[in-house]
Amino acid sequence: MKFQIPIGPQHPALKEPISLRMTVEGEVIRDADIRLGYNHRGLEKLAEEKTWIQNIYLTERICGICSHSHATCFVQGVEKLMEVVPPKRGLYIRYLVAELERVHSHLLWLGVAGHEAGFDSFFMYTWRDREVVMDLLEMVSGNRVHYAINTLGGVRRDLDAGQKAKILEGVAVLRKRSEYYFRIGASEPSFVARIAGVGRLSKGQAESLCAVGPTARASGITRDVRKDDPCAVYDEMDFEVGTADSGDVLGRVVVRVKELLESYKIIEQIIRKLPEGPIAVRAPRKAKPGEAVSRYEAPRGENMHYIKSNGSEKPERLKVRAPTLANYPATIEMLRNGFIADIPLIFAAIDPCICCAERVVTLVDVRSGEEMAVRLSDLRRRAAGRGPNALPKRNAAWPL
Amino acid sequence: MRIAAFLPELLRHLFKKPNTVDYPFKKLEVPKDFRGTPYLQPELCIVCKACERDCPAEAIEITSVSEAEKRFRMVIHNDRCIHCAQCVDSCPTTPKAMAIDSLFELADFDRHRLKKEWVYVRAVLKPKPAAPKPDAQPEPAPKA
Amino acid sequence: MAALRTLLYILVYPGILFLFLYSTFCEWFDRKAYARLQNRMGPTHTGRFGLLQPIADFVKLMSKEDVVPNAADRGMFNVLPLVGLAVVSTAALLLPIWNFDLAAPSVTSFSGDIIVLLYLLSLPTLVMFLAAWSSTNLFSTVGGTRVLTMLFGYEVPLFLSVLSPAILANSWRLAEIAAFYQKKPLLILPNLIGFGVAVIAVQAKLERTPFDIPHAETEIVGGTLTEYSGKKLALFRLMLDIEVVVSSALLATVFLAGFPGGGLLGFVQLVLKTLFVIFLLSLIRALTSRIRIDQVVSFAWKVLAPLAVLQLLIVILLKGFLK
Amino acid sequence: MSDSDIIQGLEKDLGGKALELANPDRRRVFLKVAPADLLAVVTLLRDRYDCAYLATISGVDKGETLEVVYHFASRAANINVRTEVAKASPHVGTICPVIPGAILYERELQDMFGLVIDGLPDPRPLVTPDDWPAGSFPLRKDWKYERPEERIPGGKS
Repeated sequence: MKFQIPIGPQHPALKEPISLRMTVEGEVIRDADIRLGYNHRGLEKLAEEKTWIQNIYLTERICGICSHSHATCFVQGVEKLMEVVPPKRGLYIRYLVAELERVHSHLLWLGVAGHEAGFDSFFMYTWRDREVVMDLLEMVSGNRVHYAINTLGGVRRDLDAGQKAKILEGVAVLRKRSEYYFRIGASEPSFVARIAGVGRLSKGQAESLCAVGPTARASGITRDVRKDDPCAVYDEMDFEVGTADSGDVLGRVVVRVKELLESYKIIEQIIRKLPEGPIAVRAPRKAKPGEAVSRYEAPRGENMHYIKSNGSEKPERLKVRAPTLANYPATIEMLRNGFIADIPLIFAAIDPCICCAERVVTLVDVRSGEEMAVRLSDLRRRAAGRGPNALPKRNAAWPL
Repeated sequence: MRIAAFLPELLRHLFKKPNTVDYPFKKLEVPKDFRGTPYLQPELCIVCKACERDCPAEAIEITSVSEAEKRFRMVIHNDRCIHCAQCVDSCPTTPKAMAIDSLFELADFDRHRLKKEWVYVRAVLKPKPAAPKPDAQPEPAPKA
Repeated sequence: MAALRTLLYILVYPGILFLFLYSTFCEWFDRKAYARLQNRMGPTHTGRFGLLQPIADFVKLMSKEDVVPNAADRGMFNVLPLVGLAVVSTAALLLPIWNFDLAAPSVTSFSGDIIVLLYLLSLPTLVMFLAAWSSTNLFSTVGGTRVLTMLFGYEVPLFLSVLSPAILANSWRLAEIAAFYQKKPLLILPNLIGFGVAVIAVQAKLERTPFDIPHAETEIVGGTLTEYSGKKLALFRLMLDIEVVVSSALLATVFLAGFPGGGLLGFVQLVLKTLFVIFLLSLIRALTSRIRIDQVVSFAWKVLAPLAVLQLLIVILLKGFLK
Repeated sequence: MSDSDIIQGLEKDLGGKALELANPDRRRVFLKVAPADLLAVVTLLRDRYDCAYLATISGVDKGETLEVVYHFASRAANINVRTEVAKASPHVGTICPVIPGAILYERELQDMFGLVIDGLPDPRPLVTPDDWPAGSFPLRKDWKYERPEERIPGGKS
């Protein structure tokens, strides 16, 4: 018996709305389809109406978890357009925050992977330890989530000696914990049984479907913007690109843990090598006409911003490509012939950030959302009124 | 592969104090540079409107109350504010008229109560070389 | 007098009232232990140490809106929570806690009550399946088929391992089995393998991690109980809580020598022994991640069933040796 | 492969097909081709320049024309291929046969810019809702979003 299971737009495994439609036979998935558009905020259009400075904060809000990555990617590009070269110390602090953010994102992902596999203790412990790096980020930047440390021409906050010592301390704790989680993750039998061999993606498939980030690296592709297109700081750092050949969820766990350990290495190097000097230079308000392509290795994979300027205070066009969107075609391939039980794991393994991937249509922005109190009875009446004459989402018929 | 690899860690924590912060009852201290809520020190403001121009969330609104008295009204819409502290960075005066405190418990049942309002007379820009030139013309006005 | 005593037995201790209070306490204990194992707080603020939290949850659910899907089989859908609750409460009456006479069988304690109890404990699983099936939700349907698939896995090892101590005690009556092990406490030791198997099988029966597959919320939303809400969900949760108590009390009776000592001492023993079993269940829950349905069945048949058979073999050999 | 190698190689391989070829920054190559040559150029990039990885496709509204920029990335450089079509008949051929991973970007372009991607295997809308008005493309410059006036319930202002 073939039937369709709707995963989303509202589903406990998805922290954000997206619609996956699985055609299953018994417990085996035969086909998968993906439908986006539930989380659009029209950022690309909005960016054309905001100044360069305002856009830093706008791009920061593309994603909550890797907020620094989009802002950095944007700032890198705009600095190129403005022909501003930030001072070394500023760059070092910028990429220090970037690596701390990578640590926080990967620890978060480890917990989520544990949760999706029903391993809640693992989830609780990793998230407990993630608080260490969250506190460090809060100390450095002044906020836990939106660090807002980037500005055109450098960063906004300096590091003092006490903060440096605290970061080193925190990193030492985290390294020990990460190594422990690696051992647990690789030796708890029920966990390994769930993730080994699940969601396989061969190297050829990963290449042709343009997968990025840990998803691609777990399939043996050594693509990492930090190595291939090193911006400013990374070519002075000693680190390796973590890869795995198995191409399954276990491989993606391994890649992320390896990246965690490399990030600790980079953070320590940055702190040790941190040069003296100013943290920012003044940037002009207008950029020269031109275009720039900016790439940045976010925790989930490569970010790419295409920025076009027309010489005014505002960008002519800002194209944002978030890593999650690039990984969707690969995800569909991974889901095929898997089990229903593997859907959350496979989907979580690309570390999806749906609000990153969707940012295009202007539907409702923060200010226009007209609020009103809706009584439950009203809601029910509306739902009943929707009935047969309302326009459903395509393919959204209830399958039974 | 070991059976029950996680067991020692779990048992070790059984009688330890939970790591959870019992939040509304006990509070953690925020770091000293925490970006909380922006506020205005009206005696320093020269009404250059740099903060209004740069605010990404359009949360700052400066209107003129009386042209003759040089009296202005500034509203900070904390319901829109994204706490980025760009207004503090943009503020050209020394010491800065815009500042940020470490308040973070702002939730309210009414959005109107989140808006903070100041009505003040524009400060005279002291002839200091360090201060960058603001956008509005700094014509000296008698202080009330 | 006997009638009054039986009425008291049914309504107060260890009947409905006690079961309700004790099962909420056990849920609190389970949640608290699980939380502490994960370095969390668990219920804290409702009542002292959050003791009243499960009751507060129950009351809150009872007051929530009750939705019945249009496509559901209304009769079945509505009656199943009550059936489930009745079944597990009946099962609780068979436990040799207070009102039994070793010499004379009675309505609640007779030869073969262990079999009846085991079958009564199988019924909630069937109720869950029927509930899932009659709500016709897709996720429920998948959950329901998973419930039944799992039943084929754990039921045989559970029966084998629970019956082994009975064979050794040479009785099919719970009170007599408990009395046998009270007399010869050392004979508890040979049954340890069976105890392990039974704890794991009970974990599967109760659908707790790693066997929470029928209601794995990250895969199939709420699974079996997706469409249930309000009062019915509250009753189902109460049913599951009572099932935890009854199963752990069954294991305590069969493997841990029951609850001797009459009213008060028996009560203390009941609390201690069931809490011990529930702690083991919580520990397993904290220790493992959810496995797949095919892995459950193969684990049950490749590991649990052989171990249960081994236990049976040990018991039979031991019995011959003792004679 | 250095930037100058890529530029020289492309000049030699493409000949007249390369309408513009620039190297404005380190590891950034911009190339302009005619829409008709697109598939051939993409195939060449994939086979000869290690550009199997398509980072994304950007659309730009340039008034009378629509520009489509294909951002490829190899280990050595980031090669951006651009092509321009008239707004009156915005037809571009699909590159999915060569780069299967391009499908989502091409579907997004259809939704956002009203480009018609010929030969797309799955031309359903990707991001716009089903009841989105036909013929309105949000990222074109002539599409304006009118922000409704902010209304806060419960009181003054």
